[in-house]
Amino acid sequence: MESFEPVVVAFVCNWCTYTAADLAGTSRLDYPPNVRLIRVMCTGMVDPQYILKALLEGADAVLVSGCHPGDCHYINGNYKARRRIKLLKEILPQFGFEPERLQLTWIGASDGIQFAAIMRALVAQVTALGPSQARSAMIV
Amino acid sequence: MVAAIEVHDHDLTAAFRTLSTAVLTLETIDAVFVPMRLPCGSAVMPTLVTDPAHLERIDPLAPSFALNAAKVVGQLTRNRKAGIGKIAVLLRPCEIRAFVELVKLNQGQTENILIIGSDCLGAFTNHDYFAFAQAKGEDASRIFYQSMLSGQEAVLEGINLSGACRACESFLPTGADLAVRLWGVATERHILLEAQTDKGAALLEKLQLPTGQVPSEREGVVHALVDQRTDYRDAMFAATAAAIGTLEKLAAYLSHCVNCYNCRVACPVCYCRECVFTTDLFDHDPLQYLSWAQRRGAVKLPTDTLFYHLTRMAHMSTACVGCGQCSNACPNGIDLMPLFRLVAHRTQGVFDYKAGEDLAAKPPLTQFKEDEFQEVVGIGE
Amino acid sequence: MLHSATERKGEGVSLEAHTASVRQMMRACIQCGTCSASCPNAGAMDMTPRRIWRCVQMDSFEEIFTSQTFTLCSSCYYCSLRCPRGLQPADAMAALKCIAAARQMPQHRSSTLFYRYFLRSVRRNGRVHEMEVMTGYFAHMKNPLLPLRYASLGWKLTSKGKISLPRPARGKGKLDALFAKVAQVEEEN
Amino acid sequence: MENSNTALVVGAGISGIRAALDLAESGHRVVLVERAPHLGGILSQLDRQFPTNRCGMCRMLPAFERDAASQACLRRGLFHERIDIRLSTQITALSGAPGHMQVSLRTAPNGVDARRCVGCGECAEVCPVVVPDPFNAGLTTRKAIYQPVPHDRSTGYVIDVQACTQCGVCASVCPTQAIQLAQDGRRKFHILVVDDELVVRDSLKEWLLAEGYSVRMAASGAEALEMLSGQPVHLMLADIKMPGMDGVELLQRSRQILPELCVLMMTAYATVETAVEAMKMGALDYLMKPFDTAAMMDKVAAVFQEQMAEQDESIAVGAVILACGSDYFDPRRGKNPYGYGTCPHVLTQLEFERLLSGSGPFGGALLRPADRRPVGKIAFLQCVGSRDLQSDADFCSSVCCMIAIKQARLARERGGAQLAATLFHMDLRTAGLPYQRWGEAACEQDQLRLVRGRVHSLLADPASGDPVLTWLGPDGQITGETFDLVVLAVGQRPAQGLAPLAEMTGLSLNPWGFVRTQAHSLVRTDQAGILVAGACAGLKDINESVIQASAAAAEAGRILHATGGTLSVAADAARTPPRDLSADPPRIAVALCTCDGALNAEGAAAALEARLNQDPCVSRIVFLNRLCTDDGWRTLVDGLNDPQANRILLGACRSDAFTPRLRALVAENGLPSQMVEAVDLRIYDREPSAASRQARVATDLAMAVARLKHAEPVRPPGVSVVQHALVVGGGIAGMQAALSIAERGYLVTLVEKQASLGGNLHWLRQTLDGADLTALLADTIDRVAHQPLIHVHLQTEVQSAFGQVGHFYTTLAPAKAAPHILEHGVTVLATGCGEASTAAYGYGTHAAVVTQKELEVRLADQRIDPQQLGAVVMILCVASREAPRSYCSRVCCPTALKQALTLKRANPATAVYILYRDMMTCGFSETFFTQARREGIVFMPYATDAKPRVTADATQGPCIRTMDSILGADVEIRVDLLVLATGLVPELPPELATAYGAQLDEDHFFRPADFKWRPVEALTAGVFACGCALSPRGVAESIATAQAAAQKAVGILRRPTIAPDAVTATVRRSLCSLCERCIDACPFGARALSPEQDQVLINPAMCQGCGACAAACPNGAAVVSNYSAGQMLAMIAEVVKCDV
Repeated sequence: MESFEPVVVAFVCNWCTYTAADLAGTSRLDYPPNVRLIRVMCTGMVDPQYILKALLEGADAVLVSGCHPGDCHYINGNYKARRRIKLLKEILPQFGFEPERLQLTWIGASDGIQFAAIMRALVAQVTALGPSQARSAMIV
Repeated sequence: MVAAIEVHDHDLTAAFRTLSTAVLTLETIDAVFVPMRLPCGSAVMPTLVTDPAHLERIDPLAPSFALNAAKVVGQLTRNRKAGIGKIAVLLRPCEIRAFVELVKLNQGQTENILIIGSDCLGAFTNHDYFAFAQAKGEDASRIFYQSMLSGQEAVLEGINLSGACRACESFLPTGADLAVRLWGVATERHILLEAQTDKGAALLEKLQLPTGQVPSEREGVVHALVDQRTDYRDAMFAATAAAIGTLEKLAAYLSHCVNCYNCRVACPVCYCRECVFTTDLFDHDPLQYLSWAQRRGAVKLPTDTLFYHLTRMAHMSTACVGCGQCSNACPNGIDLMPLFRLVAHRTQGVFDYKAGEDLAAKPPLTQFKEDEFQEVVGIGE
Repeated sequence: MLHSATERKGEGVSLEAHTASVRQMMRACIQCGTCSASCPNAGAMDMTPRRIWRCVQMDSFEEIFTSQTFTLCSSCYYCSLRCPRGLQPADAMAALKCIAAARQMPQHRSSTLFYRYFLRSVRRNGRVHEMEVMTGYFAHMKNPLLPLRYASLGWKLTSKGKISLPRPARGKGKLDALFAKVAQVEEEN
Repeated sequence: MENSNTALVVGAGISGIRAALDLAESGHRVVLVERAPHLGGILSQLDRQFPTNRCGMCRMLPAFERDAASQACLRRGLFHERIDIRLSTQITALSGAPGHMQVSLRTAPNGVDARRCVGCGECAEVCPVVVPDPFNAGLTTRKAIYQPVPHDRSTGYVIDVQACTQCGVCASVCPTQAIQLAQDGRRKFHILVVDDELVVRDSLKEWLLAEGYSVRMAASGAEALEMLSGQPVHLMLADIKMPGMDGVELLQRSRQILPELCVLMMTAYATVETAVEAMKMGALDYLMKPFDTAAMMDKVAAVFQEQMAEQDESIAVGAVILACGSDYFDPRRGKNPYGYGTCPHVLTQLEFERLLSGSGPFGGALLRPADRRPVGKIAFLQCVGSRDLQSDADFCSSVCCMIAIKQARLARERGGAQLAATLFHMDLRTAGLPYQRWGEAACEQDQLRLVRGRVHSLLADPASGDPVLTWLGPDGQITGETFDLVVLAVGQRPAQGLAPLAEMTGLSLNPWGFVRTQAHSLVRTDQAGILVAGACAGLKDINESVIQASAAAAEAGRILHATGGTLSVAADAARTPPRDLSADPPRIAVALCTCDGALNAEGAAAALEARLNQDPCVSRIVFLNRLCTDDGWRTLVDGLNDPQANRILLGACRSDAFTPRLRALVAENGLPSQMVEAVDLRIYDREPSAASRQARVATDLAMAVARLKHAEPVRPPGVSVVQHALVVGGGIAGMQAALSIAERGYLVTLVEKQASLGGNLHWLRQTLDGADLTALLADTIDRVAHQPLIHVHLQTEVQSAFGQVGHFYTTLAPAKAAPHILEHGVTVLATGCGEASTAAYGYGTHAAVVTQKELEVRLADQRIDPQQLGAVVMILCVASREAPRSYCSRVCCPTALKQALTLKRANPATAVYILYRDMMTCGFSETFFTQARREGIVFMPYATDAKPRVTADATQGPCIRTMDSILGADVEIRVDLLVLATGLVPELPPELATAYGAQLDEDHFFRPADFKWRPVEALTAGVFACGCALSPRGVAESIATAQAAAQKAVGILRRPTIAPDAVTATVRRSLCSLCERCIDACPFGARALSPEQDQVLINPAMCQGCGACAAACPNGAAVVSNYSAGQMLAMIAEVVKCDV
């Protein structure tokens, strides 16, 4: 069997996690290319629709990552994001999406090492899960 | 405060007529909004009445639930400028709950209305009701409520309550100003009225009705019914969960969907003026379809079917009141109600929220706390 | 009996006047306790140095002089070295000793006498002569039981050869100039 | 005569950045110079800040005209259209008068061409030189070529000239040839060695050649002179003792030929005096034989640097702000009782900060640096080199207590429940408004143990090496305890280089070597035109630094305005109006820099082109090389010259670096700024295979195409601004705010409810340091009266108000006239505070019990005669710093000292006792605390659970009993006067604040958008507060807040309209159901229902583009431009589609 390369869509906030991602890059910390970053201004702007879209398009996992509580450039966007993730984490598993396929993390601007570590761990988790059921679905 | 309206000749509809007429004749009330049997057939529809003479055709206990009237009440009240006057509305409990949700979404106002809610006896599906009304004619409603209240087998002529009603454990009108009590009440003698708010109490006072007393056996009757409904509901949840456990199964469940979006039109809490799925956002580029097909080998059109239903769950499941109108509305017979109720049960549960129950409770996604749901943060290495 | 200039000066001076210099020295103390925690003799003191300075600030000199703390200061100067305010607690301790001597405070008679015989021995011999110090001290204290208290320590020291019998003092008179100068300075102040 | 409208800001730490941004926001140009090769100063090393343990640095960025500045974490660098940032640069000369100053700047060459460096790091990989990394306070190492702040790619790599051995390996691996080692330069640097001894000549030649210099040799003075007249010589090394012409003569004669020649004398010990003489004759320095090679090479290198450095650049500026920060006490100095540098488990606060950082030595894991053992017990020792007369520090360093609390809490967060922290202190200085509660929370939630007492020294446990501390507890018990780690709160010291700078500029320094500011001002120095911000006038926390920096900007702006500086509004207006693209289908022009072929590895360019061409919206693709060069840029400009293209996509290395120029280009083309995207092509250089690298680049380009394709060309209209300010409250803060706005040329209405201006200055006479407040009041009132742009309304109150930034409507109600409506663009609330009332300690029952204010007044009107006072007790923190008023009022401790010293000096016989909890004499006011003790004032701490008790009977004076923990007993004091410090309470009516969209905090002070980073403005734009409406503070601090608030206000008032930025929310009315979820979701109050209640309106100036509204809206009626659902869904589809 061909080795499975998962696709992880990561919505990262412009302020903290994106800085950490960049820091990981400049610190020459490798993280798997399976993670595709979509920079958003704030995790609070991540509409549940975007997550559903990514999963239905065939992403094997979606990560939303932003500032730690209290760090949000926009004061409270990350709290709002957390509720939305909670909501989707109630809905999606009912349709067979494993909980690992939707993740939320807080990664601060200086946490380049953590960023790389989390990406590696996440890709490992998803690789172990195997391809998402949505990859080949005919009805989307 | 409890009042009673006498029932003569087992005619509960007449008692409702008495109540509505009395309310409408009050100076403070400009109109009543009640279910009426339309003159031109068996259909029972919400009607705005200003002339008491028209209340002759009132039919609140018909097993008909053509639409959830919450949206209409919203339309009657949502204009924030000078209202159209005071209206008393007679609603089913699930209509009240939906209306409460709409008020939270600024799609309706409670200021100028007085909500009269009735213990709900349930209803048939639209399809079943047509058949039943055809068969029973003018007596359809009386046969239905007598059968229900006597505790006999609900099935009549092989027709049972709709799935939504059989799974409904919230058949008492919470959130009404004035509640009409039927379950466990000696309805052969009277129906009871109970004020649930100050507004309701004031109205009841004006009506100058003889006082009544809620019989002690009511509690037992209600309890038993709640248990029965809950059992049904849980069985339904289990069956549905099994039927949708994977994306493939969900797709099968929804395979007859033609993206007509009737379910969202019928949904009382789907309040968008225009659904996002009907906006230009989903006017895909022709190349896009080809790209989807190429990636998967084949793609069903119209696309975005699962996307639509899942999005609706994300948007509206925390406001779902379980009225079942989505199932009623589907032209292709997809039973959406069990699916949505199941999802709603879960999502409302995690936020400790019950749609429509409390006007003061803020919808889950409009608030947050600083230290909550820590369990969803982190990838659990 | 020979009294030092300090002791002679004490006569007829008010306590307040006597203690003015100590007040001046320790007023700015912030009670951080650095001196007390630093002090190697703190364990033997009945009152922490910090408390002494607090008493100085509060003008409770009576309380200070009921304590033996200042007499136990061995002038190691750790406290002065470490005081964050740059104060000189060791000097203040010395000043307190002087005041106690000058005012011939009965409660400090014992240590005043001890100091006196100690210094006298040093002056005479150019170094301390333990036997001489103790003999003079015991004689002056006129307490027949007092030597017994030191008996055990005395035997221990003697057995280790730490205490020798009087010998002709080689340093005799060599420190006279130094003592004279001190006396002169004390007189002038 | 016009001035340059440019201000110079020296130092790019937080204060410098704040001042520079403020000036830029108010339309001025700024040159921001920084000695270090990076921005951010100390804050680049601090991840979290008190009192939140969070970071909010990005909140410093402009809230208006966001597009003019970078929109990213400040650790990643900073950009602003009007700020010219010069790193590794110092000022070397300064002259001229305010408005017309001339400054010389010298930039140290660092060997790497920043424009070419792509930040790949290949150079650092191969560099053989390893040195301690100052970014991690020496806890890790770095190479001689390095990135100064790891987050900040904008600086590129730089070379540590001191450490670099010039081996040249880095230059050989640099893929973009960005490294120009000084090696070549050194070869052109000719050194003439003159010595009669061959062996000396030979060894010198060998050393110098090895360092890369060119060397010539002469055996005698005569020979040397001959050579000097021939070829160029940059440096001569001359031996003193030579037969014939000696070194001194050679020096004299050579300087006749070449007056500028640098000469270093070489001397043996015997002739040192001659060498010193030679220096008087013009020799630069001397080298002692036998030679210390390293020291000698350093001296030669210094001459080389000096000689070969680029010429100083001279620039004209109107005002200068010094924000060069401070240094820290070196605990190794002096007696070093805590064994820093000896015991490896003793760290400074900065080192500990780095230990806690995710970018620190262990990625944030709390391990001991020396042995990597997990840390369980930490001791924080305060006042190391502060409040210590033995290290010449009769001052408090102001921030260390809070830093220690922060670090204790962070340590607990990292180390979990088993981590135990102990903080040794004398006074816990939690003097900021929210700090008291935060300190309490540290004790309650994080079990921080506070010990009042000083640890005298530190011993290492002989067996384990762990530090053992001994201290005297308040109970008189001596305790010894072993800790895993000891953290020293090292105090502030003046920045290195401040003294010479002061000398150059003529600035006065205070006794401790910090910049001395003028009375009542935190920013004015004794040199007109030179202002000061931040720690170079004494260490401050971020809140104070930011306020002071904004105040300095206000003063600088005032000078620029007064001397004829013009704002760059004209330049804004001159821009080409954007083309109307609403009807055009998207056509995207793509330009890709091949980066010397890096992009085209294995024919990738063609594949990329094919992939991009799949999208019919891509109208053309241009490949160009070396965009970083002027040639490359020209190719871009020519290549994009396509009138049909209405969107531009640029792919290059370090796209951020090109964004500013690209924006300018796009503006020239008449395209809105959201129609351009820049993609970084070189961040995937580390990918294992060319294929995966190409795939990622392709994905990023595809995403950018998707985003551009769905970009909405229309921008909402801007917000018009009524260029008129309202200041509510005519105390010193209100008056200063009005003056600072009016002095910039804008109308101000100043409203005061009393019959005269002045507020609390009516009764305050002077400050602790003796500055005259009566004169200040008179002078300020006079300036207000003579300022034609200020309209004063006395006996007038604000009746009601509504509106938003740009246009407020306020109904003013004068006492004796009809109410009228004022229209204004911004609001400044300066409603002040009053002394809290009390019923404690017998107040109100006995005439001898007074408040601090009453004492002040009665001393002034001589109702209290100090000669009559035998004993006085002052009780501090009356109902303050404990629930419900859990904040420090900051002014009471200094006031108590002031009053105590006044009484004591008037009558030395008066016994004065101050009963306190923690003396909050932060900064240089500590010296008055020392003075007070010296003058015999007795300070007695009390605990909240054992407060002083007062019995007052009418015949005798009040009697105070208090527990003295040191005496271990109650002390009883009968007094003639008992003074209570009741603290300050705000006088800001909540309805006034909310009318303007502002909010109050739990203590009823104005709630700032962010206590630290946006301290004088509300989260809702256009509303500011200053003075004690913000939090309790003294007069000079109030004036600073007023200047800061005025500066912020001017940033809005300066233009008639505020244009919306690229990322701004809009409403699609046809879809909107008016559910108002978006209004609830907006944290900035930018959304509101229209007065007709038929639509949701957005104030684009208030919108910050966070998208909370869009995510709350179920059907896309709330749209954030550049992040619209259409763009997002298209981008998602692209990233999922791309194969890895």
